[in-house]
Amino acid sequence: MLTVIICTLILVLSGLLSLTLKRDHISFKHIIPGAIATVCTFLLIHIIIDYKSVIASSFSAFFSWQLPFANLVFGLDPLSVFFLIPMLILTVSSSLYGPRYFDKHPPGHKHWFFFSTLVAGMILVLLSRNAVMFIISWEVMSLSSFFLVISDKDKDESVQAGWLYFITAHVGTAFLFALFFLLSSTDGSFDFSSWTGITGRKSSVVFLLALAAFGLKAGFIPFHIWLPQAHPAAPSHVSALMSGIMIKMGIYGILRVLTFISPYQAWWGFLLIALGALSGILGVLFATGQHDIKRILAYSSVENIGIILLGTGMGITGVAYGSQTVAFLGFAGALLHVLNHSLFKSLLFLGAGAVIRQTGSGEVDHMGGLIRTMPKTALLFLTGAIAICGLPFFNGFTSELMIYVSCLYGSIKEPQAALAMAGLCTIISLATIGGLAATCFTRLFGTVFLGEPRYSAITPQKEIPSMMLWAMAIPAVLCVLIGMLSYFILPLLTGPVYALAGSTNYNTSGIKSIALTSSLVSGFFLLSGAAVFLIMWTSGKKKVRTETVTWDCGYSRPAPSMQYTSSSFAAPLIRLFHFPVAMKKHLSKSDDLFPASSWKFFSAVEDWFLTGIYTTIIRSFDRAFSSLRWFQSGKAGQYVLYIAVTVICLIIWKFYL
Amino acid sequence: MKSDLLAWVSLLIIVSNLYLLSSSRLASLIKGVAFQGILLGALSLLMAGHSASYHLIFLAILSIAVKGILIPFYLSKLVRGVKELRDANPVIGYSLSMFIGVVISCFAFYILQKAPFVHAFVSVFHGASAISTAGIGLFLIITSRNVIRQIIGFLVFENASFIFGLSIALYQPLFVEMGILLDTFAGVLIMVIAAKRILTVHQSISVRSLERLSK
Amino acid sequence: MNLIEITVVLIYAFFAGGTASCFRSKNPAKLLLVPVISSSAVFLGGIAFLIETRPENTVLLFGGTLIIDSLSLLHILLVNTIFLITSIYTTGYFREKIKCGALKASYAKRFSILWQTFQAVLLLVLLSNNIGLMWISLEATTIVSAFLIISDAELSIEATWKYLLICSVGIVFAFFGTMLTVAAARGMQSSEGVYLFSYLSANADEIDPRLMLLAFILVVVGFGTKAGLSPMHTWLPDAHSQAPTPVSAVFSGVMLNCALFCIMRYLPITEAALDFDGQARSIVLLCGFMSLIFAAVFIPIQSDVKRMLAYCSVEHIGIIAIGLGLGGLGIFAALLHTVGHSLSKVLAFFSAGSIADHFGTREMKDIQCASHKVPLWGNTFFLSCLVLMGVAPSAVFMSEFLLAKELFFTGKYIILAFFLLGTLAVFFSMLRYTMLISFGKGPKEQGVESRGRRVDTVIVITCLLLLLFLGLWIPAPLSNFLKDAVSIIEKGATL
Amino acid sequence: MNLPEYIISPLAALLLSPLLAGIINRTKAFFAGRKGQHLFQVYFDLARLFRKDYVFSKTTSWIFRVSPVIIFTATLASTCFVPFISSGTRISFAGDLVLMLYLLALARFFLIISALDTGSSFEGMGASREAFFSVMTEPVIFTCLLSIMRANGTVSITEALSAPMLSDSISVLLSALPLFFVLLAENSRIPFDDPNTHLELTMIHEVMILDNSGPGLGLLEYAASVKLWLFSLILGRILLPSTGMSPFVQTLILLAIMGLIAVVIGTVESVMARIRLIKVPQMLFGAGVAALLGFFINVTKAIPW
Repeated sequence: MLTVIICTLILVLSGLLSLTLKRDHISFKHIIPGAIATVCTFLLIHIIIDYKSVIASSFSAFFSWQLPFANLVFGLDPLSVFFLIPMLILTVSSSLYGPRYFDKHPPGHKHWFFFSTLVAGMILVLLSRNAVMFIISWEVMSLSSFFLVISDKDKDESVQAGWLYFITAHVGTAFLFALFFLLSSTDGSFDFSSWTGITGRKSSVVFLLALAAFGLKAGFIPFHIWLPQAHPAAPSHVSALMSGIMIKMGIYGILRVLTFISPYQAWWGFLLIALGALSGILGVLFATGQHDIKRILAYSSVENIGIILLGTGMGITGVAYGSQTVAFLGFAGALLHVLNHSLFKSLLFLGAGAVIRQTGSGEVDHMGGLIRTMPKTALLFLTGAIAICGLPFFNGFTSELMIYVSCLYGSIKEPQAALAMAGLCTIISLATIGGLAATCFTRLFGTVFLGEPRYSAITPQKEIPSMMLWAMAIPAVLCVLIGMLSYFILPLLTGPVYALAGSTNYNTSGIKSIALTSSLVSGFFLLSGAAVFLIMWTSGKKKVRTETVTWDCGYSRPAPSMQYTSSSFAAPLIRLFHFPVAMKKHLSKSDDLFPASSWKFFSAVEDWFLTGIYTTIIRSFDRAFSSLRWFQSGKAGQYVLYIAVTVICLIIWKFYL
Repeated sequence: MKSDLLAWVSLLIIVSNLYLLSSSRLASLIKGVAFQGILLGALSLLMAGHSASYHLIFLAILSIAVKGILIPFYLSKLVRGVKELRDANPVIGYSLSMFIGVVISCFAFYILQKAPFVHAFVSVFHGASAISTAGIGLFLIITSRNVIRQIIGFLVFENASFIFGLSIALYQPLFVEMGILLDTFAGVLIMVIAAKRILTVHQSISVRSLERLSK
Repeated sequence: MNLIEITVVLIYAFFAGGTASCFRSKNPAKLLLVPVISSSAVFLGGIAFLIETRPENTVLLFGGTLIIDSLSLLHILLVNTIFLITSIYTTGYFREKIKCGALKASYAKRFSILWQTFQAVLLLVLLSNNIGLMWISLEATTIVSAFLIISDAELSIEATWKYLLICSVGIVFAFFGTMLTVAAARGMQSSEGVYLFSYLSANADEIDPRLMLLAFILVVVGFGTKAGLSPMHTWLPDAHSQAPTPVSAVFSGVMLNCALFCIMRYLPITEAALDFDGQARSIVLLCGFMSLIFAAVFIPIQSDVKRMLAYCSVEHIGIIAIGLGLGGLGIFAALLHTVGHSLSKVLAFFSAGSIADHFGTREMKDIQCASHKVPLWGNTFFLSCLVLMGVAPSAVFMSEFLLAKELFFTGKYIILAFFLLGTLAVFFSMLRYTMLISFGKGPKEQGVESRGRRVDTVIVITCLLLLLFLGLWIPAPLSNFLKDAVSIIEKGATL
Repeated sequence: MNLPEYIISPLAALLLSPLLAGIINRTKAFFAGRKGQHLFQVYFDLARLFRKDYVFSKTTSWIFRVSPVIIFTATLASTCFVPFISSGTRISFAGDLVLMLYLLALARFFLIISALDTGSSFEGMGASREAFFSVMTEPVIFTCLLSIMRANGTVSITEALSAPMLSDSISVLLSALPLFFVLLAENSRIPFDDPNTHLELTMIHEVMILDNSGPGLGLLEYAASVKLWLFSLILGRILLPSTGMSPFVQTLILLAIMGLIAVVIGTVESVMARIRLIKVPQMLFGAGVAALLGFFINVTKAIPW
């Protein structure tokens, strides 16, 4: 425990050190990111080796924290360790990736300071066992990520994105206030340890407040608006960290609050399933309609948070209906998906960063054929893409499988119709999300890496530096390993799941057999695939291979710009779902009979949550506020009248009412 | 006898208030307020006789000197520099203002019967004159369209505080009393200086040129 | 004469000496140095108060005319600190003008003299135990500061006029309140000390409750006008936006607090006279609530950066008043908030003023990307505004959190909701403005146009670190000090 | 001869699946009044393809070369979970349904990206439509198979398909009919796609493999017929009468049913025209509603009202 705190301090110190250095100091390239990576690696090893002792440790302040109530209490339990592990992995990989990413545009010397405070803030969020401590760490996390978002000053939209992000973060903090006050209202203590046994209607209010407070960070629909703005604006390794683990802190918060309240109400589960289905399906649909590579990934994070919510919802419903299998598998799937999503999403963001670094653009429809100049990046990106689609033998599959099995148990084995319906809804949502995600990521990978370059101007000449490739290889290897050997990840899951499901007597042999069997099948699959490949290879040795152009159906001059673009690829789907994802088309015509310039067509999917709902609310507030301007009219006489009226009103209030 | 006189002076103060409300010329406004200053001096002299306190006499002299002579003198000097129409020109017309002034004064008598603070005053007339003066002073400020009338309104409002303070003056040490007086005098003087500045910069004493800072 | 009285005399001697020395000098740069010297001496004097008064906590001076207790000491230290750093800032603020000879010696002379007088009368407000003396000195601040606002600009005259008129009307109301307090205390057995706060608060149960309540209403409206409580705050945005930056800074950072301090003096007496039925508190609470709402409504439609900061002051004064109105932990929060708000608002005004001077405009839409062109002030502006918006970890956040907690635990859910909504609305628009000013669009290839002075950098970093530190940890001595001050406003407050 | 089921089922698929396509072709020929091709013509075609040389486009990368292997293997692997002779040892676990369907999704993923790898706009269009269809078919399959599993009270599709089937005809109809629609859509049959042409109007599956040649094309064709076999087998298993027969007889009946399904497919292809692309979602949505209805009936039966 003390090790963790000391390491956090070292992190902050190394960040502070970077503040004192000159902007282009050499140590930004190696020493400071290296130090962050080393500390996190050390911490990771410490946690993995000492897992048994780490998960039960707690730590009270060595000096009294002089606010009228707050105590400095730290603690680690299986739930927080489960979030700590991917966080450290991602920090290692993004701090290895960062220095070279900035080769062309060196960041301000504050970059690594905010990076380290972001990491330290996240560690402290996981460690804190006191509400005040938690809120402060939470704000440190939001604040430093906000500064990281706006740190890319070459982009004007980063200011806008940072603004939107920070607003939502702050609204979340306001909800956190209400949430923690309500939780502490029984005995006035802000220590987590005293928050037990909250029941009845109050627990429902607590749950809803937690959903709002943490949902704004987790970014499920309708709280997602900041994600697609902030992620493209931030530097890629920061997006990886933010999308990979920071938004999961919202999930952590919801799960943490769930451990305070019992018994679970079934409708919480239904609500989560509804929200999960909404953000899963809409998130991936929005992703499919986007053009910016990082915006696509951001919306896909919304989708994956939706999947996590579906799992959590099944877990809660399972507990509420007393079905341990459903509960255990639901929670386990949700948690595992947290880990998995953090791995493959950070991999994808790092890959997107590599593409942006080499091409200087994030516009998907301008790219194409990058696989030839950047083969290794392409392979790593493909790994992430397959994993995020939840396809077998990669890690995304294992977690989705657990949620599916939870639903199967719920809809088949349990007598309650409500549970069956919840399971069915979740299965249908997951299946739809799966199909849509496959569309989204074949589209992304196909447009960026395959085919011919669409604009030769931004075609990269070479592969990214090997350091960045190694940084991407860490999550990629873990994606494959977890996919193949999910059995070994199960011990990590049991602790938090027991805490969430509120019982420890669940028999884990069933889940173990699933993990084992799927490992076996994956081995079998690999073997047979290898066999087929071998046969093809040996038989193909004697064959003649001819290289020619792609079959062009008789058209003699196919140009790269005639390729199917990502927009055309998504068009049928977008047209089908035109209600939730409206496509806005902009056509700039020239009215001449013989137009001198070509017409320009541009289409984009607008997020009507942002442009419709939120903007309307803000506009109406603005109008209302503007209509009060007469109050400050500039007339001194009128101002004196206010004073007189105030006196009279106060006297009437106090003496005559 | 003395309380009778006190009541008469108080009544005269109320009448002077009404006069201020009705006067349309800046010059007559200044005259009115100078008259009121002298009335205040008389009031405090009467009070001095009432409770045999020497420093009330000092107060009376001071108030006659400053409120009756000094400030009106400066004000009329200021008015002489005004090029535009030297009219009071209030937001609310003179007759209606008069009517409202009468209502305020009646209300002051009424409220004194009801309110908890009646025993803070020497007499009902004394209290009513204070409240009515305060109300009418505020009314003058609120309805003014030019700076001079606002100053005069403030002066009237402050006269109310003087009348009010007289009843409590006995309980304060002298230096506090003097401080209060000097402070208010200084306040009004500074207002006059500021008004002069306004006149030189804007060439006008209308408050319309002072309404640009809004929202 | 004891040691503390000697210190008081010394402090005022320094003011007198400083003021006198100004009359002779003709060099603007030297003239501006005089306030720095005298305010550092006074700062040391404040520290001396702290050391000298510690064991007893409450000390009566000069036969009970003056008083020093934890509450006033807290404010005295704050005033001295703010004046010290503002005086130092002022020398840099006028530097450019002095360089090109635009600053007249007469102006510098007037400024220095009024500046020191202003601090002297403000300190007198805090020191006075006599309710009349307190009123006199607060009125004197209006008179003195009016000439600090005024310059040759047309708008500054308008602002001065409104400041003078509205604050004077307000202060007359406060005079009625003061007199009524004495009238209410007239029924006491001994009428010796009815004009002394120490006496009134010791014998508050003998005061006529209804008269005292009326007096308190007038006091709140009167001093509240000066403090910027809504709806009497109308002069505040004008004066703050038109005054020279150092003056705006002390207005916001000090003067408003001092006016509120007067209300803090009356509050416990009224409460005690009314048998602690909470009526007096509810008035303060209502005014604070109104201020918060008005600020939240008006900040979004501002275009002048200093005006925006002025409304932000209205918001924070409102928050402090809400804390006072809540009692208990709320008062603790209010005092902590006073400290946090003063420090951060002063920084915000410094940077806003310097940025506005650099860009030659106060219109926010014309100021872009200040953190590139004037790095020190651009970044300071953003950070101090973040603190003002209540972003953790900072002292302001901590006090707002405590306040919200107290609102929740006293069951004032509606006010809590409006409090959160109001601060969010302020956050919403202020963040947009500050981000555009500090990081907005602009030609980025241009390099740094102006670097700050080293001494300014030191001030900024010290203040920001202090704010950060207070947001994370309140050391035991400070906490006890604040608790002492709380117990003066509310005896036996439960913390 | 006691091979485990997970060997027999893929073997059967490998050996017999091209026959199904042959039956369909003969049926269509019958309706067209032609003599038609040989029943084993697909076998001959495949053998010819595997003997041919490779022609690759210069645009393509390793993705294009590797994809046929992955597609074929994944499709074949998914047949492990549907029992052919319901007596051998099986790999069955909770959620094998998901693995089976996601293996098919894996195949589809690689089919799409290999099509995009060619950079051809035709193949891009086919890929887009394939992805579009899969979004709508997957929920329907899940719902159909879920109601079968619910009726059998097991969470493993292998168990569910080898055990006695649905009891009442309504449930059978409500899961078989949507599944038949899905079969047509997933295997690019009329009315969703035309397996005989890659003309613009119908370009889905055939257009995606336009640039494949030789053994690669062979693998893809083979995978397509295995997939058709897989769906027919599932459908056949659902329709199989649940009387106590010997495994051998049961397998024979199963084969007969599958042959019948092939004939029905051929008949549908002969009597129907391809529907417009925008009508496809409506049709699949209808199938989904039917499947949901089947599930609801299953659920309500179990509830003690």
